[in-house]
Amino acid sequence: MLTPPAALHALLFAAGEPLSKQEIAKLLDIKPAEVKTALKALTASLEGSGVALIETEHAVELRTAPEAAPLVKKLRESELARDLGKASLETLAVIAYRTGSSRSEIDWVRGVNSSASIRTLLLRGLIEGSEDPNDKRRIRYSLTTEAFGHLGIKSAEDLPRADELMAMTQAAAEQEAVADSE
Amino acid sequence: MLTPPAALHALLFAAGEPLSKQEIAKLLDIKPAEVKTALKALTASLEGSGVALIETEHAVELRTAPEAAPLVKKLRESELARDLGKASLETLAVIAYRTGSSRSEIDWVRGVNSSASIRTLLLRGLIEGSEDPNDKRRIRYSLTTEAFGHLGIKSAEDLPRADELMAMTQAAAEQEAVADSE
Amino acid sequence: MDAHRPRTGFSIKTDSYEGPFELLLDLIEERKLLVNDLALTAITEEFIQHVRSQEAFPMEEAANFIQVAATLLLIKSKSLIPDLELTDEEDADVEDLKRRLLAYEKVREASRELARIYGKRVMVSAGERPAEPMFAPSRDLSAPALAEALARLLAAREEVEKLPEAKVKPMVTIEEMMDRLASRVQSAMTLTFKEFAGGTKEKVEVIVSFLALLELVKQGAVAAEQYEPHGDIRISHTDTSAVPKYG
Repeated sequence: MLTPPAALHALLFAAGEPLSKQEIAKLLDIKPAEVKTALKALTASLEGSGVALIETEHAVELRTAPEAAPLVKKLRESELARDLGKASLETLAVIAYRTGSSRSEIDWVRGVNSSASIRTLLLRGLIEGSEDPNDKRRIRYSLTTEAFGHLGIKSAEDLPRADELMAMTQAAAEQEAVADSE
Repeated sequence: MLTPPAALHALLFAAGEPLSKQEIAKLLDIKPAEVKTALKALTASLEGSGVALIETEHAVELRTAPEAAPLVKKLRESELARDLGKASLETLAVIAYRTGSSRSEIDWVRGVNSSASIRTLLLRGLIEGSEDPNDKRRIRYSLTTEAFGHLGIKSAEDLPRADELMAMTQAAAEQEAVADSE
Repeated sequence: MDAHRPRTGFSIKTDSYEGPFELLLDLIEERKLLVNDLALTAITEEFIQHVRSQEAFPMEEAANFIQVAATLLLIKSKSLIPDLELTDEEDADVEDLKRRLLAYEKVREASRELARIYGKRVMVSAGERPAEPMFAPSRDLSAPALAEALARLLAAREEVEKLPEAKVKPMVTIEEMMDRLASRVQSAMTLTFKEFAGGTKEKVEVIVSFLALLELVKQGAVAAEQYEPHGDIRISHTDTSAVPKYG
């Protein structure tokens, strides 16, 4: 069994955003006074750990410790500066030649899970997602105007071997719909 | 100043995804041996904290501790693991207990073509493939941090009956290598 | 399925087997036996019944099952006819099957262990913090690089999809062999195994023939006799009033 501060730690880590103290009390099924004690204990145990608890009047959040700021900056810079690599390049290509592809369609065409690549491409401003009007849980991806600019083209039709590769990608993605409905 | 384990903690927390040990060494500007020491220290300091380190051969990721699963479920319902079929579980088991298995090795021990199972596991992000440095046409598979997360274990050593079953599958693979070279 | 095996009392869900090892191990475990020659001999018949009952096997799977059936037959015939000499290749097949089965037994144990823990205590990654996207292209990003990445990916897909077709080759079924053997026995009354299997070059076919023969012997439809250790096997109709005995 987890101690209350450990449970709180796990909860905040998984949430990734500020949680209200009220919510915490409800999720951990403890009293507000106990939340206070747990917060105090967690703050103490995170001392010098590289990660810290940020507490406002009503909410709490986990963040990297202020001392880690230069390191986090270095991480972000390295994330943005490195080559896209095979996985992200493939993912971007599928989206470029088939605008509006969903994650499961990209996965299907590539044969591997593409979540990490999609994340990278979003972070680097090369693609953007929008809700499928027919299915709100499904996100459809397309290239950003900046990405088109970098590629030196105005639209997807200007991509090399556009007709041929678009048709092939379309055919491959359609198989996903079939496989999915089976 | 942050200690190496604290810096590592901050880095992994900020990344929010698996980082390769190589990347960690570069970002922290330390040697691989020092990465190893820092990982060990961080694992120890996270003991009982609600958050744990998942370590594969090449990558590391921070995740909620297995004990926190019932609590996290309340927060992130969607993360519930979809069940794996018998064939996929067997394939996952071969790769788990003998990391770096190739498709022909998996086929050899299962007595059936495993490509469909491998594809399922790749699509779910539970395994990843990498080229065999000695034979570029051969892909070797290993578990991802996602797979360890779903199994609720921190590393391959925590696999059930790890020593016994790893020894057995290792012996099997050697037999296969002999059969393969004949 | 039970109707096919009234004597055994085992009920096996035949359509749920993806591969031959799974079926083999289930048959062995139901009898509480260990993986060895004795166990394999004991389950040969039922294994073969299973293969025979599967009309609609995908070809590649059928090949896997028939290959194993053939090796089981080798083990069984060796136990029935101790003088039977196996070729080096056949010996290797027998050893290989046993090794693989022992390895698969462990893999199955391992997969059951994983099934026990999979999804029970999921460790989740850090909650997604929506980061502010910052436009950051890379040196390896260009329109030709995209086209090339996609073309390579699609080509690799096509190759994978074509693969199973190429592997498929026509394979005799055990039923076909049984019919052929039965009719030839009835017309010729006596023939040797070499005559019967002669003309078929595929090893699997020869062995399937042998399997069919053993089945007929067991059912009492034919008699098989071998007069010297390495001699040929004589097959004759069991209706002794119609057929004079040789010897």
